[in-house]
Amino acid sequence: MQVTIRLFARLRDLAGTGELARDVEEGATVGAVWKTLAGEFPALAEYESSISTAVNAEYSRMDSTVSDGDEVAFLPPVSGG
Amino acid sequence: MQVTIRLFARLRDLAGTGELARDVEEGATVGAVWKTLAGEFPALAEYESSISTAVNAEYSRMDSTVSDGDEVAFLPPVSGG
Amino acid sequence: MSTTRYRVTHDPLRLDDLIDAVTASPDGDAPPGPGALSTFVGLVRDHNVGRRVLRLEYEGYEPLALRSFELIGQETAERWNVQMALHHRLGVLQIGEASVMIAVTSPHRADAFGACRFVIERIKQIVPIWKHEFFEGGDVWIEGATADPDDDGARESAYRLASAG
Amino acid sequence: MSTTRYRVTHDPLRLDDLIDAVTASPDGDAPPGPGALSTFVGLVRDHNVGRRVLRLEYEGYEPLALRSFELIGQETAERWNVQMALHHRLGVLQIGEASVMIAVTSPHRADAFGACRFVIERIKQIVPIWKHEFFEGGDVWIEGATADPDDDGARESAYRLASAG
Repeated sequence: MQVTIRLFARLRDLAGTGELARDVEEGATVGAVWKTLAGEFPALAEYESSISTAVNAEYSRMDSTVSDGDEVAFLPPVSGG
Repeated sequence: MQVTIRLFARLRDLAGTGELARDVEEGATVGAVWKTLAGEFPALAEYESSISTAVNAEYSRMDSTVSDGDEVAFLPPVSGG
Repeated sequence: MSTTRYRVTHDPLRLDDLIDAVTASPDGDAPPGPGALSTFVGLVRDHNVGRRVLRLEYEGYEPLALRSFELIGQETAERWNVQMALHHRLGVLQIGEASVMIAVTSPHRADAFGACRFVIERIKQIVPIWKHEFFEGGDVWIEGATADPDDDGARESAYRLASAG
Repeated sequence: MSTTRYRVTHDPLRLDDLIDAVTASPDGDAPPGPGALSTFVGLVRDHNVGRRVLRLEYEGYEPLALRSFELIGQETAERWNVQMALHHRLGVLQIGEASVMIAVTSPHRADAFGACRFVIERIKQIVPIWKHEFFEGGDVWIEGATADPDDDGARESAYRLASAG
């Protein structure tokens, strides 16, 4: 199945893109999507302990499972305001 | 010597005027001006413990002395804001 | 652009006038710009202690009110790194109209919030302005605090209320 | 008259839009009117940790930012009797421009101040928006808090900062 991955701020800069489509296994978790991504862009690895994640624009956990067509977002520490 | 007395809010209502000229003795204190006033308008007496006073638009004390031509103001508890 | 910091007026208040006063460079110099703006507006409420309020009439001793604003400005500057503006309206005010406006800028938000809260507390303690409340069935002069700018306890109480973060 | 409570936009922010949103009667009904309005505005500073800042670029995950605003609104309503509006700007901002505006009305000033402070603290904790700082000599993404709306400790810390008076 396929998910859309969204990256923001410095994560977007490091990957060189803010949106990617990737195939993941049925029943994959958000964490598994991250592992795929970090394998492809090793520079992202330093963010593993500080990112937040969202599925379909709702905050999620690394162990949340994703479904076909989901939008999975990885968010570096925020700095709004 | 003569002073101008200014009264505000309910003090003004009780005295029926916001401004009076009164003769007081040389070297009179703000407190003496108040006694004169309270003698003339007994309804003011209830305010003796809660008023503030000012001379020439600067806060003063009851024992401050006044001079000829001074403006002496008596202020009930404030409620601005 | 109006940049009057302290004002007592019978005209309607405009928040933009206060914001202009605290964001304009005070002396044409260019100090580090503010990062935070905190404002407070007091509005005429339609109810007070169970009474249906029809309107308020504000009376003030204008020259002493302006001096009190300056004193509050000094007290604020002793505690916080801020720029402050304070306008108070007098006369007849209808429900929903603004009676007082405060604007404070600072490099940091904690200072802006703290100073703004301090100013409104201090206004209610020492500024010679009085509310005459006209409600359904009567009217009453509202009397709050005996004004005494030298009352250290009152000033400390205002500083305490302002010192959250 | 604009009465949008929560907004993420590339357009300049206008404080009057937020004030309209929190002073308009939510349902045409006439609840007791507010007596207090507290606002907060975040402004782009010309300096940051010793660097001369040239401009900021704000990026956001818009749908999640709006949901975070709604969550903050719920958390605010659980603690205080207030109406709240919150607008955040995205895109290129010059020095002195407003990045965020908050407006809170309440019958009482302590609630208005407290809730307003809570909202800005909570924005910095959980709203998916990022500052890209362009300074003299380079640029850097500012990274603050790891966003986690379920972190009770962070939320309690924001409530504590807001609970002065």
